[in-house]
Amino acid sequence: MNIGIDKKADKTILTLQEERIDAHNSAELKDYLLRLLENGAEDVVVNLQAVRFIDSSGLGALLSGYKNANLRQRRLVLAGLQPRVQSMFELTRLHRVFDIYPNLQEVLADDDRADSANRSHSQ
Amino acid sequence: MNIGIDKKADKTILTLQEERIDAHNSAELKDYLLRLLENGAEDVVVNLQAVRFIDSSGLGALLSGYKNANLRQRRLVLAGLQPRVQSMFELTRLHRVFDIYPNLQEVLADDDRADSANRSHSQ
Amino acid sequence: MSHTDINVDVVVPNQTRYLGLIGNIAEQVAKELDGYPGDRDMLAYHLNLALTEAMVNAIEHSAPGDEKKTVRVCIHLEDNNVCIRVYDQGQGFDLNTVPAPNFEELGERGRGIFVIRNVMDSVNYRKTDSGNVLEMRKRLA
Amino acid sequence: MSHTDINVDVVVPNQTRYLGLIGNIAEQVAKELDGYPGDRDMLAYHLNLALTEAMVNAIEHSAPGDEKKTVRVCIHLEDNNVCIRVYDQGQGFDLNTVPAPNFEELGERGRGIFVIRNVMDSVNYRKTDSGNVLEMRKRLA
Ligand SMILES: Nc1ncnc2c1ncn2[C@@H]1O[C@H](COP(=O)(O)OP(=O)(O)O)[C@@H](O)[C@H]1O
Ligand SMILES: Nc1ncnc2c1ncn2[C@@H]1O[C@H](COP(=O)(O)OP(=O)(O)O)[C@@H](O)[C@H]1O
Repeated sequence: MNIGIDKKADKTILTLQEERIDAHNSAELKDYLLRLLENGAEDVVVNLQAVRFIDSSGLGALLSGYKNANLRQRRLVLAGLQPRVQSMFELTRLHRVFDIYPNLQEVLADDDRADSANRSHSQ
Repeated sequence: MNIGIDKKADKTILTLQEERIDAHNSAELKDYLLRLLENGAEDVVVNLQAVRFIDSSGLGALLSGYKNANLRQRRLVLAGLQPRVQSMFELTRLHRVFDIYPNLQEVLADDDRADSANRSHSQ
Repeated sequence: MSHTDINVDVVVPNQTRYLGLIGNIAEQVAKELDGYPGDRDMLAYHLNLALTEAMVNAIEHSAPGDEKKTVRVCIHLEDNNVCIRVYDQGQGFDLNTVPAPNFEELGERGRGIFVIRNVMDSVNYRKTDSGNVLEMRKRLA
Repeated sequence: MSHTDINVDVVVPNQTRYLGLIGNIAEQVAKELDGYPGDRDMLAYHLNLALTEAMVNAIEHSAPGDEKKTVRVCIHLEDNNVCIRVYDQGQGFDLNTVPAPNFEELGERGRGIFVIRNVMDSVNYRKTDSGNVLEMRKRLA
């Protein structure tokens, strides 16, 4: 499985460079996420922009990463879902579970807003 | 069949907006070329840049246009062949028959060269 | 035989690496539906999805690890109907006792049949001479 | 059964509008050849091409205009071999008497069989119980 990894601010950004996330590569994705969190990664953003297709085992792999991040008081959020991929999250109600951002810019912008909210709070 | 038509200098440029030229649309291409030449078109450039696949009936349609242009003392040239399409012309030796340009720019540049050659000749 | 009548029958080794091939073939078939009134891209996704989910189950429940085993998939498209069949050589199961997923519990599995039921109009599972078959139908008009 | 062993069997109405579907399916199958040492993109094109040329002939010589007629195409891929079969319900012909094209004459037709012979390793045509079949093979290693 082809995964690009990048650090921005206090986040690890994973870009899945696969057209399909299905039972052929979802176990690998799940393991990758768990190892990343084990090795003390910060908050994780999974960029799904290149993904045209996801099946229920792909959702399961992301859910596994999400639960593991929560256990460690970290966040795992999603960005860049194509409409067909988004529809899978809605069908399985998982869009209520994950924080889903339209794209990476929005994740980072949201962060800035949260930061400045924190700052004005601490004043 | 989706064909873009454009005039540049003294040429009619046809851009075939189809991934495949095969027996399903080659008769239409052939008719289109014949009608164009009948209606007094100038030299014709067929831009094949979007074409990923051509079969022997597609070659036949282009050849029909080529022969008809010759009868009328006009030129029909090809531009922008993808490698797989180019290989079909080589296999059937038709690369020796057609004038084939890498892209539209080259067709028009060639024209300029011919023009300036003509000018220096007439001086 | 009606105007559109396409039959595709594919046999591959029972390995997940062929999921993409089967899914892509389904999407190619969906592209032929010139007259389809709905969102053709979404239809293509749904056929791809139903096939993928069913094929994963067939691989898991057939004979794990046995490289000699195969999975057979059929796609039959008519003007107003598509029927997809996925065969398995396993013990079989009772489709009607598969529970809907519990949306409050974040389990990692158990959404396959639910997804299939949602994107197709009817689903049934039965024994045949050539193994068990999950048969999924969708009306197109 | 070897590691890669894929069988695809497709039946479509005998209309040229399905050439693209059949060709695309062949290209999808070619993509599965992970271990192919040559240019995989060119191999995909060659299978697409051989199938297209053969299917056009099958459509032309079967029963022109009869919408009820179908064309059947099989693609069988093994580790080191691909075999493509295209069936027709026509009168048949003698493959060995088809002349090579005359490269000096700019005829618009008569290049189909030549193209097939060039991109595949062996070609034969014979009668079977299910009609005539043009069988084309290519070694992959
Ligand atoms: N082809 C099959 N053969 C045997 N059992 C099956 C088959 N397909 C599905 N099942 C059963 O149905 C259950 C639900 O399947 P599914 O909704 O796809 O979720 P999952 O496979 O993730 O558990 C499976 O756990 C299995 O017990
Ligand atoms: N399936 C077929 N049934 C009958 N005749 C065929 C078939 N395929 C090819 N032929 C014969 O072989 C000839 C050469 O075919 P081909 O090289 O494809 O060129 P074209 O079809 O352009 O004439 C055809 O003209 C036809 O007579």
